[in-house]
Amino acid sequence: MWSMVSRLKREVFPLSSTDTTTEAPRDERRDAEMARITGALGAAVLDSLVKANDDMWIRVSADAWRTTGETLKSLGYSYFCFLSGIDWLPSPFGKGEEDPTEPTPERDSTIKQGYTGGATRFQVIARVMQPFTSLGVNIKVDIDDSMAIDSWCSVYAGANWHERETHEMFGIGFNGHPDLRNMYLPSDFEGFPLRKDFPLLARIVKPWPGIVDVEPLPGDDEQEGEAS
Amino acid sequence: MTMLGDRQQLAYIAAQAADARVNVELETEGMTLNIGPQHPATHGTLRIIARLDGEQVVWAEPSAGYMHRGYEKLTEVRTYPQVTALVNRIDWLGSFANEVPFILAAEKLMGVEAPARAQHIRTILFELSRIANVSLFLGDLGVQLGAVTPVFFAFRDREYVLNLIEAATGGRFHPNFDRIGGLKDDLPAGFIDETRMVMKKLRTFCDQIEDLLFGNEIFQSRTRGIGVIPKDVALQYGLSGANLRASGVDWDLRRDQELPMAWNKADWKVWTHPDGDSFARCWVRLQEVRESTKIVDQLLDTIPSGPVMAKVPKIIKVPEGEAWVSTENPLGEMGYYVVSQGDQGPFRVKIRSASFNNISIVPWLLKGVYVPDIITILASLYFILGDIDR
Amino acid sequence: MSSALIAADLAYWAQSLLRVLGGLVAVLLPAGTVVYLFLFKMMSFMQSRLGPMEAGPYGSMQLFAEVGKWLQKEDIVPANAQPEARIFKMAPLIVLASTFLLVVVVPFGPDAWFTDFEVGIFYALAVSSVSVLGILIAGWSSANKYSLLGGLRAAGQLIAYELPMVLAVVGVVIQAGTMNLQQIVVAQNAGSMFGWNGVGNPYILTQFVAFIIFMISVQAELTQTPFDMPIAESELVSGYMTEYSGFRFLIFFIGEFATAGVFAMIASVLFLGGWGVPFAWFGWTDMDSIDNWMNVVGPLILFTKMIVLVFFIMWVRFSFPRFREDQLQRFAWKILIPVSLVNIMVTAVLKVAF
Amino acid sequence: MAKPKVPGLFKGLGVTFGTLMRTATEGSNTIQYPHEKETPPIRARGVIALHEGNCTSCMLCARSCPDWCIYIEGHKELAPPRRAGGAPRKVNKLDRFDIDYALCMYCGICVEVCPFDALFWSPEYEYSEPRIADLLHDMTKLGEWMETVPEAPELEAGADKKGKK
Repeated sequence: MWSMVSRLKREVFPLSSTDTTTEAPRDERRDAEMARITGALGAAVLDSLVKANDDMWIRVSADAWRTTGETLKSLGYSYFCFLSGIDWLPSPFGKGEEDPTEPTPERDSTIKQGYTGGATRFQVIARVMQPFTSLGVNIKVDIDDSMAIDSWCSVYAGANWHERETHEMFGIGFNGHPDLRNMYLPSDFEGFPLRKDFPLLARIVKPWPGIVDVEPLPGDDEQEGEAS
Repeated sequence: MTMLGDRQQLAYIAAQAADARVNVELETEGMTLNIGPQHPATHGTLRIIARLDGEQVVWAEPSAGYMHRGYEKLTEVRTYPQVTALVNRIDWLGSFANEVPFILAAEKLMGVEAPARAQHIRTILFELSRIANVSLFLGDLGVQLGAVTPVFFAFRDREYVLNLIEAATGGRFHPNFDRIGGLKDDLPAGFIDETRMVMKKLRTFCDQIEDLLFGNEIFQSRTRGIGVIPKDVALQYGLSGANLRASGVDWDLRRDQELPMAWNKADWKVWTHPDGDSFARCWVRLQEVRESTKIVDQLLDTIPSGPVMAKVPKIIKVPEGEAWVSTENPLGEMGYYVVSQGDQGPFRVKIRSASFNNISIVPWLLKGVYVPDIITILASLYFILGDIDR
Repeated sequence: MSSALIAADLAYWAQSLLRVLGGLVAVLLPAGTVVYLFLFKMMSFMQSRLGPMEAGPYGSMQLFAEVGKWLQKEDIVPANAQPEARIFKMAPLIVLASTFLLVVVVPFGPDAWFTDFEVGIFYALAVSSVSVLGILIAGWSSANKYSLLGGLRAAGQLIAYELPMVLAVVGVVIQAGTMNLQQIVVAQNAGSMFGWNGVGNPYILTQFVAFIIFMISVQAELTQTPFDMPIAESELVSGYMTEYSGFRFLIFFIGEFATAGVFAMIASVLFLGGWGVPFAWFGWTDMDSIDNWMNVVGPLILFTKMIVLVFFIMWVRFSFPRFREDQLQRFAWKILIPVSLVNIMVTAVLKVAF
Repeated sequence: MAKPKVPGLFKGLGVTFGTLMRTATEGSNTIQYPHEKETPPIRARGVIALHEGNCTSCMLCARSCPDWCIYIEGHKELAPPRRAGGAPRKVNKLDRFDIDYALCMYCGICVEVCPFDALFWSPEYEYSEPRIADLLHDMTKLGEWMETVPEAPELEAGADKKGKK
């Protein structure tokens, strides 16, 4: 299989002419690859997206998560790149850049998922790659209220630490993971730091220095005191 | 090859266990040795919990997180220019290289591309930071294995590279020079000639290190056959960079992936090594420094003239979308998965750093080795603490 | 031996005082020179830097500054070592004591010696092992896992390298026909090679293999790179010295370099002709005919030879990475010991033949 | 390889001895710091200097600072009119401009965003303090650094000269 892949590489990437790229053949390459993936995964794929000259995304159903990994690995995506989570809730705290004397602004709290959509607040995203061709696919999966999903440890050994990190940062469980201890935080830490509703204290305890603090002339109105 | 390393290790452990069972009355409890968080070999604060039988490791696990700075959370409250200043602290030895993939991802989302001159200079600085990073590895390798001199050579010659980076960007360690749409400024006059001279010095440095360390029989006996990583295991764990190429995988993102950078304008070689042991990893890195000096030399000849900044608005708002860009950083594949929701700052940035994956293979790798080999293996895997913990 | 100590007609206490002072000079002077010349300056120059430059002209007073610094530091005993604090505190002294015991038998001139043992080299090899005890005690009593590993490594290593060292010396002893260091010196300088006595008969020429083995063993005995696993700062932090601070660390430190100097002296006595110059140059034939000024020049000659040997020890130390513990044992038992045994055999055969 | 093979051990000894001789004859690569000093490059980001007259307290730098280490306070003042006979202008006058160098991470964003050229980089680096609170540089101290601000360097051949300031 290695030899096959490397031959493919030589055909597609002649080293000397990489700068004279044409859009069309590369799209075909990703489209074909996507067709191969969706064909192999069948009904597990809920949505897919190919961005020309860029990347591929698929969203799979949660119960097919482990088989997705296995299938992709058998399709040549043997390089495990990363696995992480996304919390799609807009931050209720903003950036901490507002005047504390003003009333707190209304914040939009509608959840708006990214590429390939989604139905839940949390998603797990993983990326695997085909070595040599450098084609990669981003796989997303919705995490429902059970906040757990199958582990990829047995498929990609490298997923171990990534799942541990995702577990402690988002509170997403991984069924079948051998050891979901915290990596970074103390074991009795409460809360999940990368969730959007976890405040970043550094931006809350200190007042924002960007508030305009220019005293107006004694005779001026308050409104004119704003900085130019 | 695939199973060989694993089987050797398992057999070794099994034999040890059998020995222990025979001498029941002599059987002793294993000793748990904490290597780190403060330990000279864990440049930074990595902690390795090793259970030892004599000096042999029965079980070992790294425990990271003593330097976790929460960059993924911090990026959510920062604008894109501010994130750039932040991310070059991830791998603090090759800092400019950290900025590039993030900027490229943002540029991809915005649909802008840096001018040719900026791409060229970016690539030069990228390779300079690789040299600065990996040359320190070559010196540090000596210290880890007990040779004191190479690290001073490394600091000596790395200083020239840092001076170059400082002259061009203003920052020795944290350039913060890359901008969405190009570079902050053009190169100062005299940079090209200076760089040529420095590259010559770096090549001499590589020769010296090769003579002093790589050719040394003691060094070879310490590193050859130690910590063998087979090809498919390396891929599964997501090892990247020289660690992957030392296992015989001929894959370099600089060559095999198309990015608006200038690597393909130079003629250079991707080195691989079939062995997958510590020596192979170190050797591949040595060759990489040499190739980098070649890349820099060639790119210096062909810098196109023109502006270094594309037309971008002063206040940067990145349109909605998601983008993944990774580059072949000094430590391996460094990538950013940037999710934008049309704000001045990113909605979520997943930082995929090379050392995190590279070091996650350590529990697998350390079974059955001796205490000195822990150091060899850690040194040859080459991690930067900031790159593990982020 | 004809004459006794120079000041033989002095009172016993005065003699003792002189001996003690002489011993201090003979240990501390080489140690200071070695530290300044090699650790501070040669190492720095090999690494493209200048080393200490501030204290004294060209940094020559740096060692005094360091000593002052160490003496001011607190003498810390780790909490877990408290029950055996006495033993913990004793360890560095044992190491230093072995150095002083070693220097006792080194001859510095025809009449300049501390004691004149008939079995001097045997004694020297025996007391040099005393330092192992100190190191083992230090490693064990520190109540620190790194120290323990370092101490055990040191014990294993020093025992493994004691043997080739002894065997290497046996070649010299066979050739000289005596164990008295003074007579070994005389035998080399009064000797001749195939009738030509221009350089005497330094045993480095005839016993070159033994010399190499002896120097390798010295390197291991001194725990210098490539055999510095007991200290191994990148693995075991600082091995058996990890928990020591203040002047106890200073004693370890001085002991290390003093022992390097003393071993280099013994090596130059055994292989380079010691304090002597070839006797034929001045028409001397035996001990009694040597001019008295050799008692002044002799120590200087010995000192020069010592510096040359220490240069090699340190040069290797600053250039090489270190072995692994098992490789070191394999090297000692599978290479050095067989080679030195063969050397003894060949020497014995040749001795009988000629 | 036509050269005879030298064992690696001796090659290594050769490298260190060669360096020893080179250091002895050509001098070392180090500098005896307090006695002689290296001049940093022109662009080196050593310390931020403030040209007080240019500052309009617009807060852009304080807002763009990633770790919020710039503190600005000001008040409005009447300045003489630009042209004779015009109405007096209202200008913002600085009361306080502090940069906390204990927090600053020397990213240079503030200097870059300043629309009125009030902030500059100076390559000076010798301002360490025994007390961390002394690293908070106030307006006068930041103004003193202005003397050390160098001219911008010439650009390399092929650069777009009409680019930025």
